[in-house]
Amino acid sequence: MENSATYLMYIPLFPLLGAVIIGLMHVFTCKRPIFEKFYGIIACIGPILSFVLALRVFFNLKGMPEEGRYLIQKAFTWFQVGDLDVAMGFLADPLSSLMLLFVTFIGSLIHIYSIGYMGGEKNYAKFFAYLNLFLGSMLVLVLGDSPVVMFVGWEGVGLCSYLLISFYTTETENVIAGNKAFIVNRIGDLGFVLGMSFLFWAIGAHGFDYMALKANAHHLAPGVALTVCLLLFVGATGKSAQIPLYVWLPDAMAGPTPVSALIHAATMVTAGVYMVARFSFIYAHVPVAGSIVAWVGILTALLAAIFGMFQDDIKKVLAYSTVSQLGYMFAGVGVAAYSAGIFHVFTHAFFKALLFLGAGAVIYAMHHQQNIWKMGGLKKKMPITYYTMVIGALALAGCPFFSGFFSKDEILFMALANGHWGIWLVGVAVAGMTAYYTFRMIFVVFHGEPRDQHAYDHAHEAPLVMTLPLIILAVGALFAGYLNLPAIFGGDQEVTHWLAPVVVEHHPHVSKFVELLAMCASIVAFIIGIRLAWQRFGKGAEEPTFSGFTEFAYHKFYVDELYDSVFVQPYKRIGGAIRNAIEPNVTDAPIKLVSQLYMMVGQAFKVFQVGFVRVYAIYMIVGLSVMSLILSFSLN
Amino acid sequence: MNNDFLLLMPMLLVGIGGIGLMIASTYESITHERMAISGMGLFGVAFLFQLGNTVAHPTIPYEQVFNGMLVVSDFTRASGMIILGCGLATCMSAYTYFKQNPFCTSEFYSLIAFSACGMLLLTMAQELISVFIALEIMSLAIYILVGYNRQSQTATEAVLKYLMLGAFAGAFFTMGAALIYGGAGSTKFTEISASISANGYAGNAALIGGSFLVIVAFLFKVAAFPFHAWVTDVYEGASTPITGFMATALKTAVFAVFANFLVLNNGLHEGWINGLFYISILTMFVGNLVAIGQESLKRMLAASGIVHSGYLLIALVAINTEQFTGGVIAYYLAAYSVGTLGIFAALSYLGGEDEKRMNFADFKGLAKVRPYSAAAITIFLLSMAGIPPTAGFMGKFYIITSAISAGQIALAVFGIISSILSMWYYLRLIVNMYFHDAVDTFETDTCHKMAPVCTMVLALCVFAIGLYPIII
Amino acid sequence: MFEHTLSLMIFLPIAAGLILLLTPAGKGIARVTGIAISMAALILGVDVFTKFKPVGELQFTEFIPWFPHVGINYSLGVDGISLFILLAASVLLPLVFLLFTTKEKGYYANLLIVQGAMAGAVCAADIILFYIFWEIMLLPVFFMLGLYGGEKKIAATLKITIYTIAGSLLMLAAIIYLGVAYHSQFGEWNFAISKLTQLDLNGGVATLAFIGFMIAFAIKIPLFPFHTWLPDAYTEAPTATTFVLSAIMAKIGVYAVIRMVVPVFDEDFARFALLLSLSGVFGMMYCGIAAIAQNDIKRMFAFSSASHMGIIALGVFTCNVQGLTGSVYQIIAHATSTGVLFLFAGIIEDRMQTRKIEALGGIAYHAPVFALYFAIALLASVGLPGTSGFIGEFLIILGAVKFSPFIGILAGTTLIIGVCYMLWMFQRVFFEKDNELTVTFKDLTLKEGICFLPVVLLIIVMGLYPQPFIEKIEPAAQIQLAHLADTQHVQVADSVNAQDHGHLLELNK
Amino acid sequence: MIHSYLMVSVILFCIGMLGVISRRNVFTVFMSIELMLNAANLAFVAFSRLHESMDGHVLALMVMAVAAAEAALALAVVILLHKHKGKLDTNVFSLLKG
Repeated sequence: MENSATYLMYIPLFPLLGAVIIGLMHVFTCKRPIFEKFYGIIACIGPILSFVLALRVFFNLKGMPEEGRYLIQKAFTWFQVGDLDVAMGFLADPLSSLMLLFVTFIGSLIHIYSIGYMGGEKNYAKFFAYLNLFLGSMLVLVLGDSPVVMFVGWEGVGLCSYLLISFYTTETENVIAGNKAFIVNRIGDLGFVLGMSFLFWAIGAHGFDYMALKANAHHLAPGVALTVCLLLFVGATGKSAQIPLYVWLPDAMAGPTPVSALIHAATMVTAGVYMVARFSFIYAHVPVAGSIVAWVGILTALLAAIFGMFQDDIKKVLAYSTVSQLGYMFAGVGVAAYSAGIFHVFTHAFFKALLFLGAGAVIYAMHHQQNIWKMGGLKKKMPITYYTMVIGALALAGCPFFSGFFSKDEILFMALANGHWGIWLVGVAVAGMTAYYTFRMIFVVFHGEPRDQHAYDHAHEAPLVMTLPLIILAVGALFAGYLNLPAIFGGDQEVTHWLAPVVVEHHPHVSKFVELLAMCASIVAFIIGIRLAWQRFGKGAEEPTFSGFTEFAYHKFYVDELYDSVFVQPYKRIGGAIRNAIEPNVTDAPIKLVSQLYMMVGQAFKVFQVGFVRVYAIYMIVGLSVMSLILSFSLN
Repeated sequence: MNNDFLLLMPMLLVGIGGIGLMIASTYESITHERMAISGMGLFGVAFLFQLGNTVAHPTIPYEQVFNGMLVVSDFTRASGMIILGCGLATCMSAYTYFKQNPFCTSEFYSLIAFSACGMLLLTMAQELISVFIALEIMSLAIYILVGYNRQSQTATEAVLKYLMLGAFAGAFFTMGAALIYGGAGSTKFTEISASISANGYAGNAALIGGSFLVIVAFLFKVAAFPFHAWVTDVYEGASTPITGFMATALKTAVFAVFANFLVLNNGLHEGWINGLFYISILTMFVGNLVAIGQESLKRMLAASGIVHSGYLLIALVAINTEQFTGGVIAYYLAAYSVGTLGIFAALSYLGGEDEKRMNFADFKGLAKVRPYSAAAITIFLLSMAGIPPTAGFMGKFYIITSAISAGQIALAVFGIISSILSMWYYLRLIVNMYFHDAVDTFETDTCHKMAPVCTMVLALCVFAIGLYPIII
Repeated sequence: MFEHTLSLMIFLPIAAGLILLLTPAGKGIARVTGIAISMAALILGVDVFTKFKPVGELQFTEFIPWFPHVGINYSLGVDGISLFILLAASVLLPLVFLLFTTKEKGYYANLLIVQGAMAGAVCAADIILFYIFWEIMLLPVFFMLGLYGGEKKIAATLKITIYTIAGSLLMLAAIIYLGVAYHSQFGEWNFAISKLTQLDLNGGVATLAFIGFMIAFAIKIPLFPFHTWLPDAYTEAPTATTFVLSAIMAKIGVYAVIRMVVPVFDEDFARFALLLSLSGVFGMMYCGIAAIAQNDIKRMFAFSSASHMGIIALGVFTCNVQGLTGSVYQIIAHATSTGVLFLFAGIIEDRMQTRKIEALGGIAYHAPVFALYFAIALLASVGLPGTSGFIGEFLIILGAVKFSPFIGILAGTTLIIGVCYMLWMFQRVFFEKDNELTVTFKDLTLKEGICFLPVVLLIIVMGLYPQPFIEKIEPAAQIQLAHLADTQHVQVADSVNAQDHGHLLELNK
Repeated sequence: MIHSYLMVSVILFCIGMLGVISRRNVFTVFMSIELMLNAANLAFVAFSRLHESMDGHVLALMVMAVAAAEAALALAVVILLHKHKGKLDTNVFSLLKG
């Protein structure tokens, strides 16, 4: 059939092979590194090849008729038990092809960037092996044609994120951050697995890949559908750092900056959104689930924005802004504006990666100083970084005609259009906050006077291999938005149309006036936010001291401490109790008791063996008479 | 008539041989080593004869000899073989034993022969007075053997206890016999059975009382609760080979006659099922309790002997009087005898001069010094504990099977529980032998391999009986 | 190869072991013999595996009348379930002989005996034969534990031995009850498992027998309240014994449940399934939580192993083909992951002379290969997709959800619990700062690396391409569940009728 | 008629039993056992009279013979005991116990 494509499997395969090769080379040469230089180059080959293939996929699909627009490859039967029949299959449809494109594209860029950033690190090779492994898993996640295959990638990226967060393993807190990420993700994965299980027992009997599921989706009983949606969403919250499982993402900044850019901004964390869009055919059936998703998303956006306004670690600021943007995306997919959500994923990938890489360049220049209150006035020292980051910041803040503007606006507008006033209002407010904390960061870092003269003097612009990706991404951040230009600007939303056959959504008709109104609202919010930021930090400012609510917010509402004291410590304490108290005293006690009793009785019984023959005779007589008594009673 | 003699030949052989040995022992020139060899020869020949009898002779289930005084059946043949085998093994271990404990005189072996003769008679006896006589022939010889070491106080005390209580029980037996004779008008089992079938059992007080006293006497001989107290002391006092002989051959003979007596009529058996049920349970548990606390191996083995009597009583409860083959009992007796004899054979050469090694503690680290002996003892212990693939396992299997098929689920469960209880004191010796370091050199008179050979042969028998399908 | 392959696999090692014990052979000879015999067993095992046809029935059957008058026969055969335990045994045992070079003669001899006994236990098609091998299995463990164990060895030895024997004696009573029941129902003595499945058991005594079986197997597996022998035994035992115990012997307990209990006691099993699965799940959580507090690496693995056994057992109790197949698959996965982890723990102990987690750290910097292998095994044991651990765990959770959503959700927590203690341990042993002790850690030698390579590859292959294994397991699983399906069907039918009845009543109103 | 004989024999038997358990002197104990045996003999004879068969008498003779043998052995043991301890109190002989 013309929908089968035998080359799909190579897309994830190339990076995975790269990972294996580099990994082996590392294992055998880590004692005396020899290929040091080449690792980076080898590592870049895989992603680039995948990118080329992704392009091929894209154009193949473009060449196809609207309805039959998908490519499938069933590599082999993975496992088949009873009704459960899972193939190691890959599916490329408009949705996944879009993800493919930017994942491979940004992935390649960040590989290139890392060559520079990681230069001179020991475990250089290990880093690239992990990075390749990550990209491979991510591509499996994107291409998987059934929830189970998707889950393979899903957990694979989780593993890589663990490995890369705790990359500098000598520092305990890094490892702990990695563990935190993995465990929290696992909590989400539990939701995913259970969701899959329920889904299977509901409608999985006739094939468990997306095609079949989509075909049978209408058989789902509403209750089951709701359960499945919510469980899957739990998975999404784990992976995409939503309330209540967002806590791992800020700590994840312990990893090298390119990792933060690739995994914890551009690709992995958006997997949740992608997954919800994938299952749009179920979510479409249960609006309740949709609105729950939307509200969780928007509240996360709000919370993260509040936290972001008070951070003083440059990467933490970006991390919370990521969480916040992810919140937007979920709001989007929640209100059944899947294309909008995915589009925001797309644009966000560009500008957030850009910002992170920029931050990376700054950190690189400041010798791994991450506190913004130790920086300042870097504008002159590193112009390219500055301008590219400003572009990124504008895009993130939703400045009109930057990519972020269109995508975020689309989401808010759809929320409004589908009648979620509350979500729209919060969204607008968050837009303002976003503008505020973004430019707070920009101003503090690049404007004003240097706060740490020594570091300032040594600061210098990053090498080309790092700045080039910045520039490319900046271009993306500028123009990516125009791919989905709304009608009001005379565009016809290509992305929306492109995704139309995959995602189930309807576009309500709302008057241009409302649309304009909504747009103006968000523009106003943007202006207010940036204005406030300029007032406070434009001319350079001192590190503020917090009190009252601000302090509360500065400590992130003590959520981490709360979780620690509610979940982690009790868990460890129970374990300790079992080891020290329950095992020896409760479960083992009966055994001990029985054995002691056994011995005691044995010793006690020796008393009867007195050794006097007369006593033995008496035993005999007594026994005899008792027996004869019983006998005589039994007789009559 | 020839046929009868043929059937009785093993017994006659042993008896006459015993007399011959006794006469021979009067000659100074004949050392007790020679006597031992000839004793072995005697038992060997008799054993082979019995074997030949069993294999070659057309198996007639219930054959009367001497118009009903004696009876030969597969069961009696099997028990006879066990007894003769025990005699053989005892002679072998005694041979080595007396190298280290020099109180032997040449009569020893003739006494063993006499007691064996009594035992054989006992297995076949089908008439109360011949039972009594056989019992006494056996017992008198055993009394002497128990007290054989005249110098030792313990041996003397043991013989006192055994003789006094044994005679006591013998008195019960005679009284019982008298009452049964009064009740049934005869002492032949067949006629007793006939009279029971005719007049019924339950109503006949004399019969009930008589059988009660007789059974009490048997219970005493097999050391069942509450007549078990003597057994530990007597076993400890007696010299090791004799203890082994008592523990196995004597028990075999008594259980044989016990079974024969019980199955003489269904009514009788019915009447005693309940009583034996409780006695067997109590016996098993009391035996375990006695065994747990023991420090001396002999006492422990004596107590475990009580427990095994309990298992055999289960079998007695479960026997089916209509088609009684005694297979289960014979098999279990064989398995038990092999195991116990094996340990006693090993003890009789490991014990050293005047039995200085007799406690659990004395055998620490035996495996390091004498691995083969330790392995053999381990095998015997496992067999007694009923771990497959040993004979003890199959024996237990048959007993429990018979119990369950007889509907005695409770008995089966109690049997299982008691064998769980008994695990510890068997394992204890193994642990001592293997998992501790050697404190003793276990030097023994190594130039006399008789007992070691006997031990190894028995160790092989454990597996042979366990794995080779003997049709029972 | 020829018609007595199974007997050869059973008695070749046993005979070799006994001969080694009886002859004054040196430890060198013993080890060489061990390698040779286990390799031979491996070849035979692979031969069986390749010749095995993916159908449910017993294959490679052998039959010799043994005690015909009581229906005990020497009959062997493998089906999809026993095949894999057999395979695991024959694949993993050579490792031990290759890795541990300096042990005493008895060590290798006992290992050989236990290998043969385990093969016998899984191949036995006659329940008495199974029981015999089941008991023989214990003896070498008893001796190895007592002879070569740690400082508290004797207590641990007595504990495990008496515990296990008590269980198996109860099982013996139950087995005999089955035989007698068969005799009374069909008028002949027979102890063949396939025959016993035809029994129609009901009533209190049958339930008692069922409980007898379950206690025996629950002790071996071990299920939750009966696990207390495990930590001591696993910790005190020499590495090879722990490895054998955890990797294969515990699995034979599960196998026995699948093979004897599920088809024979279908009604009682269906009745008690919920209780049993609860104990499995609870045991999983309990031991998992206990594991995080352990500071002895071997003891931690012991608890983790118990935790995994809980989930494996749960798969059986879910009474559906996904769960059952999952647990059979997980049996091998667990054998290759946790079993190998125990070997690694042994290697750490050998090189560092300590098992305390606090004393270790930063091993990864000095032993990358070791760290890599360890990590792969570890990831398999936490069930990461792409490793063998995932397939089984996923299927079990799937089955559990079908069985009861509540149990399913509880079972799912294994994903979290497992990863907690494993990462926590991995961090403290392999990451963080190295200390003067661990800087001396030597990486795996080439030989060791090559020894472990097949197992590590097996972990990954079984994760990526499980179908060849599963297609062999599934038909057997279907057959085992057939009886159960009937009973459940009946029950369901009854309930359905009841519902219809209810509807009718409503209609009448 | 027969009953009175039986009464006597049972009474003798019980006296013997009591003697065995109440007396500590070895001699007395063995004598009590003899008493019990004789009680049995009496019962035998009485019963053979009842059944009008001579078996009972024969049996009684047999029992006497055996009893004699036993008595002989007992005397030997008594001498042995006296050699060891110099007195015949059964309670003296309690090395073996526990």
